[in-house]
Amino acid sequence: MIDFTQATPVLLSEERQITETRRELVLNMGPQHPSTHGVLRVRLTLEGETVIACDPVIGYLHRGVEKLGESHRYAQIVPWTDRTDYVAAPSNNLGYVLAVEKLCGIEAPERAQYWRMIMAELARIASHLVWLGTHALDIGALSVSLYTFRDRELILDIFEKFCGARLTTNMMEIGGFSREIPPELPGMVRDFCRYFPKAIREYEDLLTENPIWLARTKGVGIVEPEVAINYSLTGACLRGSGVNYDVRKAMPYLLYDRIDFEVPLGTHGDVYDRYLVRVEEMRQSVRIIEQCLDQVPADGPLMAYESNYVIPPHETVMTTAEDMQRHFIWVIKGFSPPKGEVYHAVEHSKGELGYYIVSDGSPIPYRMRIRSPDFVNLQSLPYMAQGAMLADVVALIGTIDIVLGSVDR
Amino acid sequence: MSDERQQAPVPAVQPRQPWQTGYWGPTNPEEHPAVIAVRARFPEAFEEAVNFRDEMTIRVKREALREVVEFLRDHPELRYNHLTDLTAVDMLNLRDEPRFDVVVQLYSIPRRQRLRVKCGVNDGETVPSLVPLFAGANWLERECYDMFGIVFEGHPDLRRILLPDDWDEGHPLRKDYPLRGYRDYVQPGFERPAPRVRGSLPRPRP
Amino acid sequence: MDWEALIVSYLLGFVLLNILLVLMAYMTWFERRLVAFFQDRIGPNRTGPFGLLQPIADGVKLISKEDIVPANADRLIFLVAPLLSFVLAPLGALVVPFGDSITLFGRQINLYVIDINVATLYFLAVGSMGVYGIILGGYASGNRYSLLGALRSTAQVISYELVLGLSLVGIFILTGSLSLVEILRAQQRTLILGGLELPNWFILSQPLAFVLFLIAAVAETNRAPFDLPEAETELIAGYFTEYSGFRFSFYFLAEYINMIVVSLIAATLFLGGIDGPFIDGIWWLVAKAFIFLFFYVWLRATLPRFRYDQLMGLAWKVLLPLALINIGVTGLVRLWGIGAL
Amino acid sequence: MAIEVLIFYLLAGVAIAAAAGVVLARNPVHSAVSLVLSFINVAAIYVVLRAEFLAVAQIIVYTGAIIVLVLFVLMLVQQQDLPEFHGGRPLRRAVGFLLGLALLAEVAAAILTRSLRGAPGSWTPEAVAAVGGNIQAIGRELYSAYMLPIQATALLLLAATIGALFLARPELVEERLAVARRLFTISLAHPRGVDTLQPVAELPAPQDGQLKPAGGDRSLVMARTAEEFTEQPAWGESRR
Repeated sequence: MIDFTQATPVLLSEERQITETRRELVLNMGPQHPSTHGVLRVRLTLEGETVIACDPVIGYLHRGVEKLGESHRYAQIVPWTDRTDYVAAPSNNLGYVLAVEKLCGIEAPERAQYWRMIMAELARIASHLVWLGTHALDIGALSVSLYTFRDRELILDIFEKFCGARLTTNMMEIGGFSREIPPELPGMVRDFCRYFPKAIREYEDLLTENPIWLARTKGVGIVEPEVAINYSLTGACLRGSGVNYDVRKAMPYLLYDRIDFEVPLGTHGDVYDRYLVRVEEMRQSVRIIEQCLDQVPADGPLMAYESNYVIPPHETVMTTAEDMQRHFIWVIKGFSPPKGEVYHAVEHSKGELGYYIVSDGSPIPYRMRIRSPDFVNLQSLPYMAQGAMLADVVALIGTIDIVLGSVDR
Repeated sequence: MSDERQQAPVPAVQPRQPWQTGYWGPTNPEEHPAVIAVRARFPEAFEEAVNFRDEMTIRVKREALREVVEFLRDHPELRYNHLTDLTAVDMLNLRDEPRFDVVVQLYSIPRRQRLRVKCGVNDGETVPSLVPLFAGANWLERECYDMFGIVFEGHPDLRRILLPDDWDEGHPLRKDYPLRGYRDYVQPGFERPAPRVRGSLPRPRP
Repeated sequence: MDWEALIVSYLLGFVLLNILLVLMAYMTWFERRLVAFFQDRIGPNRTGPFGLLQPIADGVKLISKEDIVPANADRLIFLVAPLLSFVLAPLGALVVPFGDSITLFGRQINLYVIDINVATLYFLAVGSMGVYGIILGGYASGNRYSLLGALRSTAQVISYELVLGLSLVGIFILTGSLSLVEILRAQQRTLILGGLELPNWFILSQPLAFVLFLIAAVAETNRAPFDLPEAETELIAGYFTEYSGFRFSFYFLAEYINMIVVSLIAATLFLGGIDGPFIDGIWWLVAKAFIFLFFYVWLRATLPRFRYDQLMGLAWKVLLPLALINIGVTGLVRLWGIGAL
Repeated sequence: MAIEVLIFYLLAGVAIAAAAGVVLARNPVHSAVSLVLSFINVAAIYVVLRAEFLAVAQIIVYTGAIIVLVLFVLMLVQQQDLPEFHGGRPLRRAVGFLLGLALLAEVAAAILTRSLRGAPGSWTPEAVAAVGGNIQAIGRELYSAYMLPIQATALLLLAATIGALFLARPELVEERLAVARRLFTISLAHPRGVDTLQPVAELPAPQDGQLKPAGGDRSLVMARTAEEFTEQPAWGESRR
């Protein structure tokens, strides 16, 4: 076991200690580098091509979302959450919205919950597609990225049909959805579910049994289960090491307890296992979406029953004086949840995304903390990179699946 | 917002809602095993146990934070072995003493239960670092130091993480830090600095 | 000294160089269209019909870019290195026989620039010289990524040069000559195999050598999956990270010319060159070379990249022993064939 | 004939100038590049003398391999590590000067005796043509008259290679040898990779139907409920 009291960047075995006689090359990888997925900078100390020390430097995309959250009203923060992890925006919305709903003690109607699940799973697939494409591109497989981005377009089309936006969707609202589901949307989602397993097979044909892919991923970046837990990893990084922790299973939010799905767990904890786990998660997501489509009621309310926490429906705002008044207050002044603090976590495509909100009873959160999965997962990079080679570092950054907007917030 | 509005019909909470299914343990602090165990083991350090929205929060003295978390992690019946989150809250506007709360979210993977451990710390005081217990606390504590200026004693590598190393304007998530910074922002290529807006949006008091 | 022959050789070389340049320009177009086809895209189709004017537009763009020399570059070497790479690349094509001979203006003209008796070795020598453009460019840039790219390239080219050379030894044993013209002639005989009349192409008698040559040639030209010196996701662009404008385009041209030359040589060595079913001629050579070029592009669109140690391991632990085994077996068969065994 | 002599002098002049550049250049990389230039010119002189094979061998071996390796080493070594590249102590300088003089004298003696004697060797152009070219001539000579020196050289080079390996990475050689002995196969995988990582044998295997083959000789464990694999990870205790 490694002595965690030591500084992280220098995790060297006995014979790899830095000595005077060995010359090291310090290589600044990033913040502008094609495969650091944004503005991550990794300060590598190399001996030849072997990494002997690795120090990730982050913060180049820090926008102070948490500070901004302390000066916006609850409903105004939803668009900010889009911009933290911009490849899976609906999942971020979902985490925040559920945390606020928990704080307020309200709950969205069943139909809205199903649609939230569908959108969250679509976002998971979209995020995994971006991950798969860029990860494969990092390792040198050129075509996979274009296939995945081609199929991601279908998901973005669904988002666009649903809410008008493609990337930063600002989709979820506190209390449910205030706009009706477009009638052709279920058909689009069904078509996607019918098509997508074929696309997964296509990616797998290119990668899963490819000897070069196996040579590049197997045995690289091994994280033992106990180390994974110790590093607070979540998501596929933890499950790739064989620990069963999926927030959807462990503490079901929305209606995940009604859905039949399985959580894939890796058996070796290396880059290849995390790849397999994520590919399998995409299949399970398709399963979840199909079950949701089967179970979702065709009509019914999409917004929680009017209290002063949710925006009143459009028709009643125009017709009744009381709702118009409430709408006015909601928009101008916001709503005031009770005093208290909540932490709500959802299973984001990258791991556990938690929102910790402290309310002082005013319409503005006193403190909004985003526990972003990538930020926590990224700190295991020095552990994974010890003794690896320069090309492995690229594969490891890919396997952790970071989005720098979410790391830096 | 009138009182009637706050009395507006809140729907009955369904039992399957997540915070009703016991993922934070029993709602009564007297029945919660972690509360009982910590109170028995650390009678001086234990301060209070609060339950809100069925989330259990234990407040301990800051000197004992590491021992309490280690006890919670290694206790065979509790086994809070996953450090989910570590952050801080600046309580400047809410109370006088102590200024910050360090908030530790723990999770037990085998028992599927969460627990929140808090400790108060004043400006200038240190909190024992959790890095010897959880390697994952490293960056979280660095972020805390970066954003609040809370010093974690025993941290191997406590330096700024999100802000630049040479940032000299203090710690931005403190409540007395103005939203647009202390200093005028000079945009490169422009002679006059952009005017600084003092403070944040007017904060309505409840 | 036969001045006329010298002038004819010179003219032929000039024509060949120009053809190579045009081919190379359209190789970029071909590759982009083909990769686009593999990837469900369209590719360049705006400049001219089917995007056929795209290479010209690219060329104009590259030439009109600013020529930047980094501050801490080794200036002289930095400026010379791309030229070196570019000048050495087409030299290999000089020994490729493009046909037997034609009669032009009453003169018998051999359709090859030179026939030296060590043509294959000459090709290898030029190939091994080509690494200087890369290594010097990488060194002179004063950039650590470039330096790493240069180092990778050095090790890679030396290792695969060995495999490339050894894979050809079987052919030398069978033909008894190092001359490409002789090797071509040896392939124009028919091979009778179980009543089947086959062309005596060396792909049939030396299949292992063919595979080794193919792999080593891909590595030698720094193409995917062996494009480690310029691995854009690890080393950004490796040795030409700091280059811009027409110096960059020299490296670019050199890479594509190398590909074409290697394809021509491979077609001549293993696929019978200009030899074909209906009418022999340069068309067959070009067609066969295009098979190899297609193969290059196909590989690039399909395969991930090796890691450096795996690349070296592949060369030294797998390909080199196989090449030696091939030599041994070929030698034994040859000895048995002439009755010495 | 005159033009060939002219070409010879041109090539020889450039070769000598480049050789001087090797000694005089401040930058070791420039020295190496000058050496390459010198070698190429020497190769061209061989071509003029109709020894194509020798020329090509010179380029492949010296320019293509040896100087590239020299450059490789020069790039790995930082230039500030070479403080004595040009300075050097007086003794060393003197010895170098003397050795250079001795070499010059030897070469001059060899050339002078040969041209004074005016006697060509047994391989006249006619004799070379008789065996079919200078490749064949070299081959015959090397593998008949010089068989023993060739074998001795091969042995020497082998010993040098092994010695270099042990000098460079003694600990690594041991490590690799151990892996090779155990596996006895050629593997592309990383030496510290999967091959060395075996799940402990007496692990409780996942129940039936939970394993899903996923490709690459791997299977995924499919957890149906949240209770599974939380106490014991899906692959048990690992070891590196």
